[in-house]
Amino acid sequence: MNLSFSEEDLKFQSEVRSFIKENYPSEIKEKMDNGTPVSKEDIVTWQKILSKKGWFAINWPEEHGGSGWSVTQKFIFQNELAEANTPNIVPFGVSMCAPVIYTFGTEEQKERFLPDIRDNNVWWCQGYSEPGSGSDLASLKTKAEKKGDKYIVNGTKTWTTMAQHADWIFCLVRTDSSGIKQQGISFLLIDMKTPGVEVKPIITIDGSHEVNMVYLDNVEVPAENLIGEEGAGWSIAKFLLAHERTGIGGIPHLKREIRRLRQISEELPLNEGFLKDDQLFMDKLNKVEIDLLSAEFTELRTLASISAGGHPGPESSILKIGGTDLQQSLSDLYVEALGYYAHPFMSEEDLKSNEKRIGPDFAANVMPHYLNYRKVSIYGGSNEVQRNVIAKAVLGL
Amino acid sequence: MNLSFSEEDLKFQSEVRSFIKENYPSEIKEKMDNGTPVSKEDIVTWQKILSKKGWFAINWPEEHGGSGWSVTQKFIFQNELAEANTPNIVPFGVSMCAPVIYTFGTEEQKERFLPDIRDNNVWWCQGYSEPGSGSDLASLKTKAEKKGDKYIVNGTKTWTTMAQHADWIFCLVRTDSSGIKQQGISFLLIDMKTPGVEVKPIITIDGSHEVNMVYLDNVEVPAENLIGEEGAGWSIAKFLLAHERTGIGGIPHLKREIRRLRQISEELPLNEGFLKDDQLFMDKLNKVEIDLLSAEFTELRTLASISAGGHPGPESSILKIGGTDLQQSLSDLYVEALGYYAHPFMSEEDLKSNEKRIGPDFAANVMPHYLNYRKVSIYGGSNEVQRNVIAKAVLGL
Amino acid sequence: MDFLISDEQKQLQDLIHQFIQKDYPFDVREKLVKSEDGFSKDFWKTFSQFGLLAMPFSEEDGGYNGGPVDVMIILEAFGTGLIVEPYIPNIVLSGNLVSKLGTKEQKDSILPNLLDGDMQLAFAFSEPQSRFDLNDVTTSAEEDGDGFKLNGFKSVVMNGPAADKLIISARTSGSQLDKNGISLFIVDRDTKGVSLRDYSNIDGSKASELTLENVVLTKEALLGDLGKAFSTIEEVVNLATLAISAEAIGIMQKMNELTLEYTKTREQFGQALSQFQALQHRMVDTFMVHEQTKSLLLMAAAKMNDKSDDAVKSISALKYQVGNAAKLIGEEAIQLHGGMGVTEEMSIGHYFKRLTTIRTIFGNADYHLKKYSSL
Amino acid sequence: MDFLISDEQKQLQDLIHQFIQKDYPFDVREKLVKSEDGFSKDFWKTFSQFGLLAMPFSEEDGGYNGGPVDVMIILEAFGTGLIVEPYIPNIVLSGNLVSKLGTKEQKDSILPNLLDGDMQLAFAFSEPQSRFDLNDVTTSAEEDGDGFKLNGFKSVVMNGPAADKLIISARTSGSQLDKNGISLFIVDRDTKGVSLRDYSNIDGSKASELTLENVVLTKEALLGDLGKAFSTIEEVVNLATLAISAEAIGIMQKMNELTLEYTKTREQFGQALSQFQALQHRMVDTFMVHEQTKSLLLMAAAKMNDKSDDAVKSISALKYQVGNAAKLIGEEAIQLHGGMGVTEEMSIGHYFKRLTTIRTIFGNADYHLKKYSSL
Repeated sequence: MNLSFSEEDLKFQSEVRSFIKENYPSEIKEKMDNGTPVSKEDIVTWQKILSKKGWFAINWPEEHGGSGWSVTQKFIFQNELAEANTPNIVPFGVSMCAPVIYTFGTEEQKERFLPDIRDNNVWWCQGYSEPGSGSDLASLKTKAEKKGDKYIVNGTKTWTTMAQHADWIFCLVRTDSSGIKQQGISFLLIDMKTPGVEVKPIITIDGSHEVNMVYLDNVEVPAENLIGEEGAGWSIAKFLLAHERTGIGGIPHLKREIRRLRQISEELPLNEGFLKDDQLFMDKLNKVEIDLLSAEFTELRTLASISAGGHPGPESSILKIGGTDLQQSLSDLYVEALGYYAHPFMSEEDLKSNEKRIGPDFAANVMPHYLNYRKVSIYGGSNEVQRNVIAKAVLGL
Repeated sequence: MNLSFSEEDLKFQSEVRSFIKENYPSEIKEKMDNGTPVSKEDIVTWQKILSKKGWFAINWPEEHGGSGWSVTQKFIFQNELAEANTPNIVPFGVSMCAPVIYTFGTEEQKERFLPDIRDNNVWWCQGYSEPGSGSDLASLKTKAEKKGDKYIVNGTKTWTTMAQHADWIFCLVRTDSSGIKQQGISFLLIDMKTPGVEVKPIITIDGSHEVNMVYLDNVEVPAENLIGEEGAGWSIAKFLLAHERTGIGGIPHLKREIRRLRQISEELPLNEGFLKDDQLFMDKLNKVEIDLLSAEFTELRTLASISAGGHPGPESSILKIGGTDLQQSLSDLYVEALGYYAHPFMSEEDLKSNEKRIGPDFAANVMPHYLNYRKVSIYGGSNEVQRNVIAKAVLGL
Repeated sequence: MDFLISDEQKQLQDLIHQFIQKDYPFDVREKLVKSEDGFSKDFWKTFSQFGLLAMPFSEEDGGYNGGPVDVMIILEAFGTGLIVEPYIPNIVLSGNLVSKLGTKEQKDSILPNLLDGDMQLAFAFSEPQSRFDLNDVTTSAEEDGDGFKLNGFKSVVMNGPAADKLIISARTSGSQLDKNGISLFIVDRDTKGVSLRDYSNIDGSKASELTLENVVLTKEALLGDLGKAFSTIEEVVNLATLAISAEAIGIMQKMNELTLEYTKTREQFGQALSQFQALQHRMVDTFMVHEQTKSLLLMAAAKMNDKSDDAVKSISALKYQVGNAAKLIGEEAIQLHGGMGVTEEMSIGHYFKRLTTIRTIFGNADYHLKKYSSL
Repeated sequence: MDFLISDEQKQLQDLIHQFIQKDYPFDVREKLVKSEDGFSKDFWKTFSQFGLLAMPFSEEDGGYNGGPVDVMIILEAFGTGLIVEPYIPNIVLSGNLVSKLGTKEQKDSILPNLLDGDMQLAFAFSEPQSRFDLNDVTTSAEEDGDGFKLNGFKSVVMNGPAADKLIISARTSGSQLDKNGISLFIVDRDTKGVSLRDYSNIDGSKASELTLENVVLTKEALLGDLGKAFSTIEEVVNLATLAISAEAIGIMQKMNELTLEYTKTREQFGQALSQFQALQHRMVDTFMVHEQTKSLLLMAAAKMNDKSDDAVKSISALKYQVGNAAKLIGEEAIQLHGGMGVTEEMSIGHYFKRLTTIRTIFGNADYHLKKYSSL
């Protein structure tokens, strides 16, 4: 057992750090540091910088442009990205759709879709949830009827994150309703420009437009856009959910956030001193920090075991629950840190404008962040469903 | 709304206080204050003192010797008893069996059994749980077959508290196995001296002998000892469980215990000062104290609504959960207060002897108390079953 | 001891509940929140006609002599309907200060208008560094000829945008944290040197930041005795803490009800969510927490009514527990609503936002735990 | 980075697990606990033959150069079998002190006997008021002619009843809480003026209270430099904290397993307890908490191994989390066992008792949270 970095690891770390320092555009960094919402263009710009360096699709097989890095290197890379406060990588293409394509797709599909994902030419979104099927994903009703060499798709997808920016959507659709609900589900790629696709915003309680309804009205989809066999959708979905959960915890980002909060506690005035003089608050901060250490090393143990030949399975459910609990706890601690200054509400437009904010500069995002983060224990399979998964798969219940 | 004591209430309070002061035997008080186990005789002595004054069966109908007190008076009385650290009233006769008898019994049964309970001439115990039926009480298997004017009883009862002292046991027995499990249960009183009744101790993890197995082997019980109809046992049991839970929280006792712990925190050396300098500990103490206020006023609200014509129903489940949570939290805080001195183990015999104890005088009971109090969320219908009750009866689920 | 409210109090409660049901459905509330004023001046007049605005004032001030229990009843009912009209800043805080400390002239110029619903007030007591400590005041009021000159900065002035007059706490002597030396001043919003930056809060309420630059006041602007305002400020804020706790408890009750209802209709895995035992037990817990917190509310209101020695300590016990209960009940309600809980569309998220800001207002759980310990 | 243990370490782990399965079933353990000694001197010899007693010592001291990871492996395995033999007091605390500070003569007279399992040691570092602070020492050692005279009182001397020799911390200079001025002395149990009051603990271990009345020692009794013992005491107690945390994590794992097994067989309301969703989710939580705490154990062991700067801070993070996890997992296991969980008859209650005392030993969660914050 050895948890220190080797010489090569340290060299790699400094290489990553220099690269980010030299290539992270200052105008994006400024927005990120000020809590000004970044645009689609900002995200694409940054992701393309990583693509060009070959550091974007790091988890892919090397043949398709993956990095071939060790678990330790990936750990270092993610930490450096978070430490530099770069925009989160949008996972729908690179971490969700692509693994399905290179695992289940035909050679043609791989050639057609993977390069554009790797190079950030195409923005993907995920068509899983439906109004009637939340955690009970298999109860989905969107129907794809085969007519000749096309599927005619009808249905409604919901909670589709960033669909307003997307070029393509990967969908779970029902191609057969005769068996049990897990059967007859298929995995279909749909060009968002196809007639009959309509996106309608859902505004969430933090006032932001991040998720959408996607209406599919007699959308004609070429049969060649089907990944895997007809009816293989449920196995693909399970494969993908496990992938999704492994990364969902956002540990590196949390490490940066907790350090920032400690910094804030030393700067935020409280009576004649600073917030750090409030022992009850600092106790909570320290508790979260210890919980975060637990989560980080649990993730590392899991990644190590996956890289030793495992496949992300129910362990990813543990990471998902642990990571999302922490995201929520920490976002709540920020709210507490601010006291009354967590309450003023600024819209995205206000934030983009030059108008001076109410309270400390970092305050404007704090409450929206807390409210928005209620979702993390709901999406990607609610934490209740994750507990059911662990009960069944790990405890054998 | 008015929560202050009236003039009469205050007069009553001072009457109770003087009575206890003058009549509580000093040798029993000394044992209670030192954590030396009290004997059966001690308990009976004290309960008889209360009986003689007419202050024992306070909740009974006045015709059978009840007090006719208001909710406020009962509240004051219980607080004064706890404040003076008198032995807990053993509930099996006065608070459990008697209400069943005066509610469901015949005139003959009332005359035969109630006076001896009121005057503390007979010690009762409760024969509910069985090895295979814990929280699922209705699955009990002890069989009572009617033969002429007798029942022949066979089966095993468990967790029977203080059965080793008991003269009589009230039992749930199965008189009919043909219907659903809630049917065919009857409520039967059994003289412990009857041939075929055997008591075997169960030693609990605190090292004490408080509970027992009671074996019933062809025990002949006169049919006149049946309370209510044959098969009415389940309704009686539900009635009784609600009664039991109302008093199970032990709030007055907890109030005294928390004050004592505050006192201890001012006396227990810690470095160059006292335990009270440990802010994290004091925070927990204050939190428990506030929770206790919540529980106390919830109990008062419930009692007030019962006295305004209600019947203890699902509210008693809320009180049971709240009260037992507090009992457990507070017993754990005592363990924390003592640090290492919570670990030495003294048997009941050691405690009764004059040998000097390890650590502070009050230490010897602290860990046994914590361990023993694990039971309070298990017995009287586990807290999980209480939650099921509330879900069904209050939330309509 | 009895926990029953009087017949009049019951009628008051019913009146508000009927108003909410008939006139204040969720979509009406949403329109009000998005309007320029952020609340309805018409409804405010209605509340005046209901007698709500006059409730806590003495008869000689034109009121109904209502006590803490009446305030509790009003705000708990308001909570169930998520009423956004600024009762606490106007009536519980500012009106009470005028009633307790005002000269006849001050009362005459303010209270009748306030009680009729024709004047809006705000109380500026908070500063960025003061957090929840009412004695932490750096805004200064220097004696200046026959009057005063004010300089400083006040944050979080609830109802600031609507206020015709502001009551401002300022230091006339002593150092930053001294309880002595704090004075109150009544200031028109258009006085020279007064500038307000108005803003909206996440919970639909409105507030302002207040900058005071050489604001010159006559001696008639002083409310109460010079340097002696602290205990009255504390007194009204204690009542406001009871009031906002009552509002929170109304909200919690409503959130529990909405959640129970939702889980009974929403199906997943072939059965209603409410049939899953793990969720049932959690709803039992939120139900119990609401009940237990309500018990503390009744206790604190009764102790304030009785002017009991431990009334202030009870308020801190209450607000501590409200802070915890609000977090648990709010977060559980959203979680059990799943994705629907985080949309603007459903009322549950709006209850959640208000409940979340109440966790902080007049002191969060940590603050009141510390205060409780110190009393 | 890798989390794998070596093949030798795996063999060591298997050896102990086999020993527990074959020779240390619950009823054997119960007999040992109730015996005069409270543990088995034969098994202690077996452990010596296994090489466990020599593990953490350098080769020149007759050991195997084992590091924190090896100690962790041994104690975690011990935890699963609830092994009561006094490894921590003898080996991790006392043996390590002698190994780190002893003169050649001191080592020669102690270590071979200790490693062969023929000598028992105890380390007296605690006093009633010191709680978990190793620097709080009032027991005094005055220089007395060529040697020392000791007076004072030590509490909670683990393994005191069996100990042939005691290592005692005493103050040779400075005031009560000074880190400087603490010295160690090796004292035979039958030295004049030494009196031990032996007792049993609730977890089956044994300890003593130690009174020192004018205990006259030669200068050869001094272990290490005069007044400079603190940092070494802290070092061995840190290792012991890692060790006892590992034991706790072994216990937690076993308690989770026993509980899962029990709920699968115990029926209520016509189905196995394990089929109730509310209980399933709670067992998932205890499973996760064990995993997460184990992650911190591995982290802390690795950091100690690497002599990393934040090793001590990691130990406090670990013991803080062990304190919390032990409470949750212990109490849940008993609750899910129902009545059976509180009987002496089943092993679960005995695991619970040991897990509960470990919450306190070498510092409870609060203590280590404070220590973590201060580092």
